Amino acid sequence: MAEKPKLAMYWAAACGGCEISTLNIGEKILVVDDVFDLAFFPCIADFKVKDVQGYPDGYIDVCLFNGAIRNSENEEMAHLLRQKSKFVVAFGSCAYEGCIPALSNLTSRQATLETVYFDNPSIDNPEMTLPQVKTRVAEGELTLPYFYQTVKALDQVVPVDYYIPGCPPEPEQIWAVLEVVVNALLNGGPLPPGGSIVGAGKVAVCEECPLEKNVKAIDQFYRPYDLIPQPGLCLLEQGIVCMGPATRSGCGALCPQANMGCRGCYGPLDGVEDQGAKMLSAIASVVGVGAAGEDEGEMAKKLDEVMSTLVDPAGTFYRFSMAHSLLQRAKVNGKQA
Amino acid sequence: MQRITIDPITRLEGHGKIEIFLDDAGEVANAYLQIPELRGFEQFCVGRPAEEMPRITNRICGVCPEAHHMAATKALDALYHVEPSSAVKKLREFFYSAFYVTDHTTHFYALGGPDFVLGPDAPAAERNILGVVHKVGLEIGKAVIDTRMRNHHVIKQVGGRGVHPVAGMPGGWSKAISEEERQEFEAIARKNVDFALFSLKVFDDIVLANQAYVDLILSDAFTHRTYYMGTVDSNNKVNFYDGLIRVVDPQGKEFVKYPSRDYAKHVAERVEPWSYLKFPYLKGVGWKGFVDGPESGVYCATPLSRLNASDGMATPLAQEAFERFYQTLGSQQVNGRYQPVHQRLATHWARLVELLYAAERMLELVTDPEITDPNVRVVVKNTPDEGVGSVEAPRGTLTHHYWTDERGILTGVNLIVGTTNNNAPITMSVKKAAQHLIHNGTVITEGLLNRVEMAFRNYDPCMSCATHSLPGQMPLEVVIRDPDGNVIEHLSQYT
Amino acid sequence: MSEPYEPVIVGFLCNWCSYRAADLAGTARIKYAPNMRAIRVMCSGRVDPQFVLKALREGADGVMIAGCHPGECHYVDGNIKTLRRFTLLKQLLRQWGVEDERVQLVWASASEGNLLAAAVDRMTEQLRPLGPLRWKETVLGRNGHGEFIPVEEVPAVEEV
Amino acid sequence: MSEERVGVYVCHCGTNIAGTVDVEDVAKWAGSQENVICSRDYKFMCSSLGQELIEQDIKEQGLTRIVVAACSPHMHEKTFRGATERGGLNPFLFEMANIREHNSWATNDKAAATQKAKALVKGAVERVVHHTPLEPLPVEINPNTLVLGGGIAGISAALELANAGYHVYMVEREPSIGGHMAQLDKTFPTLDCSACILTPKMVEVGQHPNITLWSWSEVENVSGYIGNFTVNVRKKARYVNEELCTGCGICEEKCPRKVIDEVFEAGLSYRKAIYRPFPQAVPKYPVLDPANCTYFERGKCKACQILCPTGAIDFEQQDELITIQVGNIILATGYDLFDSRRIPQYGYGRLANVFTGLEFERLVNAAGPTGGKIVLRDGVTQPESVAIVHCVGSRDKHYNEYCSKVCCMYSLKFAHLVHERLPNAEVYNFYIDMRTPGKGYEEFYHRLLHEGAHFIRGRVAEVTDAARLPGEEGKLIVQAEDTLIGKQRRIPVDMVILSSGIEARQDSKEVSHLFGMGCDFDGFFVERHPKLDPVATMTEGVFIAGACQGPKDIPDSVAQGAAASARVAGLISRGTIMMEPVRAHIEAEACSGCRICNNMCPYNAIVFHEDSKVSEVITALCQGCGTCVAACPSAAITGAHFTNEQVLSEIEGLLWDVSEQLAVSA
Repeated sequence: MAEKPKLAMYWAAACGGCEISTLNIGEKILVVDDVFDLAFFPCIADFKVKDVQGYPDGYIDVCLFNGAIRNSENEEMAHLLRQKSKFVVAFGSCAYEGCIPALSNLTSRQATLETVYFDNPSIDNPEMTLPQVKTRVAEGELTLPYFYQTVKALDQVVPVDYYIPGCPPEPEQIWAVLEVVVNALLNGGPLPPGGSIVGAGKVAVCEECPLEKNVKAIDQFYRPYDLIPQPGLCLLEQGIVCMGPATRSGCGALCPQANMGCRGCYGPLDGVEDQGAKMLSAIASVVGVGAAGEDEGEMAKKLDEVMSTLVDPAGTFYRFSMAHSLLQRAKVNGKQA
Repeated sequence: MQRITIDPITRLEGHGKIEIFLDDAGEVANAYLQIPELRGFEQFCVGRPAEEMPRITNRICGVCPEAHHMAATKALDALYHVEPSSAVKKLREFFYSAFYVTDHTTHFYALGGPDFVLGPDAPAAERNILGVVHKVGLEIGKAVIDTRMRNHHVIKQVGGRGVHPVAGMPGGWSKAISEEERQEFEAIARKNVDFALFSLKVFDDIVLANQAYVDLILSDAFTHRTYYMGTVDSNNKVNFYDGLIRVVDPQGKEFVKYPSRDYAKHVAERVEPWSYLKFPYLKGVGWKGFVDGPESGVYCATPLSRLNASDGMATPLAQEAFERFYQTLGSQQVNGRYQPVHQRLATHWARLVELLYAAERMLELVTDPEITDPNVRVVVKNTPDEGVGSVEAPRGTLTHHYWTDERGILTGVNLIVGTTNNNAPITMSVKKAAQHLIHNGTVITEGLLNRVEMAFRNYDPCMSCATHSLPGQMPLEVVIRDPDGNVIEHLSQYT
Repeated sequence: MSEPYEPVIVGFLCNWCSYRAADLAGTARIKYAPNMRAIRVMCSGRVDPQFVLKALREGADGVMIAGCHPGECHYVDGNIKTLRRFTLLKQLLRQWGVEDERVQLVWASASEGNLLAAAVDRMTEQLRPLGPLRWKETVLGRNGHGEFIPVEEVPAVEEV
Repeated sequence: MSEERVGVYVCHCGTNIAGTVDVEDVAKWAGSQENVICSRDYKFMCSSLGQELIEQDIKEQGLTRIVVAACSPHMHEKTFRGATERGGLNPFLFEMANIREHNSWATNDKAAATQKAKALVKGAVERVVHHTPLEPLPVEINPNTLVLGGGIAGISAALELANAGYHVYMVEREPSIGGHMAQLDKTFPTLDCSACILTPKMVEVGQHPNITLWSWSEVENVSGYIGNFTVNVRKKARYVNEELCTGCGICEEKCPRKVIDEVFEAGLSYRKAIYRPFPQAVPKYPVLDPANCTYFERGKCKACQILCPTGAIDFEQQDELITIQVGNIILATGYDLFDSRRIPQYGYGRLANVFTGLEFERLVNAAGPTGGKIVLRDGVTQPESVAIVHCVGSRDKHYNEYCSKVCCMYSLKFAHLVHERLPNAEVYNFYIDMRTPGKGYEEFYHRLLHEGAHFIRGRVAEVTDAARLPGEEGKLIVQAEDTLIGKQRRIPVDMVILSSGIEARQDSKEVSHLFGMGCDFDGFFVERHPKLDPVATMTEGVFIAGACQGPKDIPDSVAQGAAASARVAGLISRGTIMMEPVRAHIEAEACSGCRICNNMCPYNAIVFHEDSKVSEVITALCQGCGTCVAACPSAAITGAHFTNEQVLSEIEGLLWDVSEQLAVSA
């Protein structure tokens, strides 16, 4: 029979949720196994880096790359797989925009190492030992990858052809994309334009969210445990932060339906440069404080109070998009969060 | 000096690299387990609102996000000084049991199982979940997939999402379940019990019926006499969700039993420059290096450990399986408690005993009238300060420790995750296996290397958890270098 | 960095008040620091926080948003929305490690050319001691994406 | 790299720019920039020759985008858009860099100015390549007009339009039109009788075939936009059938219930429960006030109904809701008088013989409660001395900082009337400054000086009845520092008149929001431009006239009324108008219906469609501020001519040199 297209799936700094979600397409995984020759798919088949290094350039048809670029090994693998693959897909929020690991961009490499290896109640490290990229032990030398200061998204180290957002991408969406790919590779079906985001909607999560939405005027922000939200009503207008309005649909609005605000894992919409800034603008705009003619000082004071009830704007608005945000990382000196 | 590099180890969840050094005589001089990944949650969570931790720390591991979600949620209970209602506790434990069913199923059939079902010497290309399916039959393969799917369905319904749940809140749970859901879940729980019993039978038929395997399990190559840790309920029975942490010594005598908030009094972590993963040990015994025995603070926290640390299982069928487990492996009872089983490969069996317990527990809870109580969410007004929460993750005791300011903004975070507990024992197991199996002139074969890996794999180490790297399996690769580091032989498994 | 350091400020001026104020400052030949480069928007309410972050990323040392005084907005209360966003944006920028002086909100009516000029002078002087921001270079590191240090380049080798 | 071919033109503006900016260098440098096809510097770009340069280059070099670096766009943007259009391009494919007001005039540092000029030019170039052709929006103008308020300003506006042949709906809150002017006795400085000059105008309004007059009515809601407003009017129940009522007044005469008339008679006299505020009221129909009507209270009486010859009394009458379509709106809602009680030391409300200006107007009015006799509260005693206190509630940080403009003149008028009616009475004017600008005003002031009125320059500290000196007993003592002689003075008088100032209507804020326009701190409506466009507002199609825009006397109010109607008439006669296409637009496919934007628009231009669950911008309502564009979290809203792409590119351009340094040092 004709040679099957080659599929690879690799993870960098990730949690494995992408693999689990992929496995959650259920028996369809057998279809994938059927259609593709697995060129590198540590999740369900045994290949090794050496094999990949041996492949001719572009040998792999589709490489699903998940995980952020956290250390030198991640980056080296990204370069290798880019070189060997026709299509590289940033799979999941980490590869797409940094995801949770990129919250690390609010702090520094040094602060992280100090916290993990020096000061916590269970540590026993009198010699103040830190992991080293090279360590000479009695029998020889041991090496480790270099831990970066800044977490990067995949397309910040290599060109990326497609993006599949989500933390993790929902199984239905993964399958939908795989179907398109299969159809393209086997029947010459159409592929989406290069650089586009696949396996997601074109509108914000609110469109998928069944909760009732009204004109908003937020008097203060509430933490999830501050109140029991009124059922069936938009969480945001009840003062519970929800990233839905600034987040791409595709997940089915699962979190709001579990009475928890969206955190934006499907990333920004087309035409948005910075998801966090956009949500910040939207949410601040509908704070019902201040009106023409009010005393300026009073207004500023009240606004400060209300806005400060929204704790941790950076960690909330950029929960998943930090690495891809305009500023990308915080300006930090020494140990500070 | 020769050097064998196993990078990365296959069918382990997360990055890992084994370095084996041979002396000039070709004997194993030393072995190192290296973890190349770090993500630094302890630092970047500082500054976040505490209540977000169940939704942030579950990203430590996509394989067991439920464990981190639950440990974080319990840490919030403590942090905000709020005792969940019994309905909430039951709902959480039900959710958590469903997770155990999927996770143990996945490991036994996809990760650990192949070594036994197909045998350590079977071609590696077959030695995976698909191979298992072919060997034991497609309908069983389907049953495995079904079990994962139906329990993931429960997780999604109760936890809000399929992977990375969102429902955990201080003192509560963000949504209740309806009677319709309960009925559906009850049916699922019943199926789970049948499936667990069936899996134990598979183990009987394929492993215990095969003397070669039994010998392998009992062989000294896979034996370590360490301390064992596990969470137990008020009757010293195994519990995954809540209870006291109990440690027994290599003779099975209770060494200490403490509430998780005291973890730092009993456990300390060492740092080695050649791994990003720390090495915990028992403070009360002290660190004596990578050695076992009562003098060494090295302890182990796995399904086997939990059984060793407990007086039994809290559900009837699981208790039967528990008895049979110890009797079959020749453990004697000393004042009412079975002596610990030290053969690491027995962990796979222990895991099935736990699978049965999880399934039975699920059924108990889903038939409890309280389970559909609509009032699972509470308004919290208390001022937060510090809180510790722990659960038994499938791969060991998982502890989250938070400090906040009075607004509930995190000022400190400490995490000791399941696999980390086993960092030292794994290293020792690998070294010991290597020492038994690799001798001067031994031609390293794939099966042999796989046995080295099995020493590792039985811990079901999840390096996603431990290092916040990624899970999955990658091929075993062996490089033999002369003392100058030149490659004199390059073997690899699946060529 | 080129010495002496001259801060570069990007200004977003509303068409009706502050842009005209800047016009007036010029017409009145009021001399002030040439460090601000103005962008005209119809209303300060058009200033998308993305614009501010973009300016900082592209190398601005500071950003000034200027609009009509509250109550005098030509679009009734567009500037109130600006104030709301600005208030939250400040809290965000602190977390990003951006000093308060670097992003400022100024009210200047069409007749207050002197006030606007003074604000530019003041801000310029406030920025000098902070030194250049020049985000890509000082924060993101070279190639704008944080450092990539190959293992070979890392000197530290611990002897055990 | 974009396809666009950009032409850059750097203006010397004589030496205005070239004196500080090295324009040749800027032009030369600009020529080397991406997309720039031709770059020139020229003495005066705004000259016809300068503009022809642009037109030629467009034709000969096939330019597709134009950048002119010169003065402020507020000066010459229209000019160069014109040139761009004549060259055959859409006028919006042009962008201006302000290197004069914002640069050459603002610094002497040539190097810095030249560097900044380059940055501004680069910003304009980066921006202009993203410009898109825009077409002005044609809007049909409905020829009907709403005039809100039937005071003298509203009356003059309504009559101008009606006489020009256009239909007017006049809505008045009170039972009759006429406003404050109807309450006045004489008008300064000519002293003609207010009623005599006003009444004919009121009657004309009442009878005009082109005017629909609804008094005792209020506007409840306004929607739509210039040319196409929909207005909901509530016609409050009068309990009088206007079809049948002849205005004979028998009902009023026979009504047994007397009520103090707080409104028209300023509390000095009574009215009936069914009443017309004054005999010349227009419309002539009375209004029944149920709160004080015996029938409504106790269910019996009905005197008016029984005795009405035409059976016009209708106790069952309900409010009527009317919806009208108009193309333009003129607001002439007038003013409120400052409440003198707010200044307790002046004693109004506490000391019987302290009067407000309005009370005095009624006192001296022949049609007023005393038939024009000036008497104290006892109704008989004639004062022998009268003090007139100026600037009550005006020019005072504690109340209103502004000058109410009319008080000096009406105080002089009062002084004159006292002299006229009580030749022997002494009149003391306490003033801060005498302000008498206006035709014949200063002369009137001199006339009073000759009449022997006393003028004391100083703000009154207090008015008291506590006698300290002989001759003060039983008098009101007015204490003030005479700043001309620099000493405290205590003047005992019989009567004190407080010349209270003018304030915006209590509800002016609600009204301004109802019509989607601004009002200032003091509550007066904000004009589009204080000098050049005083009767228009930022809301197209909504105009303002009279004291609702700021304190005014009668001639100014009349003039503004006429001016507003002239603006409206101009729009009507054009039939359709073109509007600037700087507008927001919501991409329906991209809108998730989150409704964040729904309350962003001060002009209520954003509507939410419940059925399709998306929001939409009503283009003609949108004023192009872009606040909703910035607020939209999913970039579903774009602001024409100020798109994210355009602004973000401009930012990059502005910072070209900073990035260059980076490139070098990296």
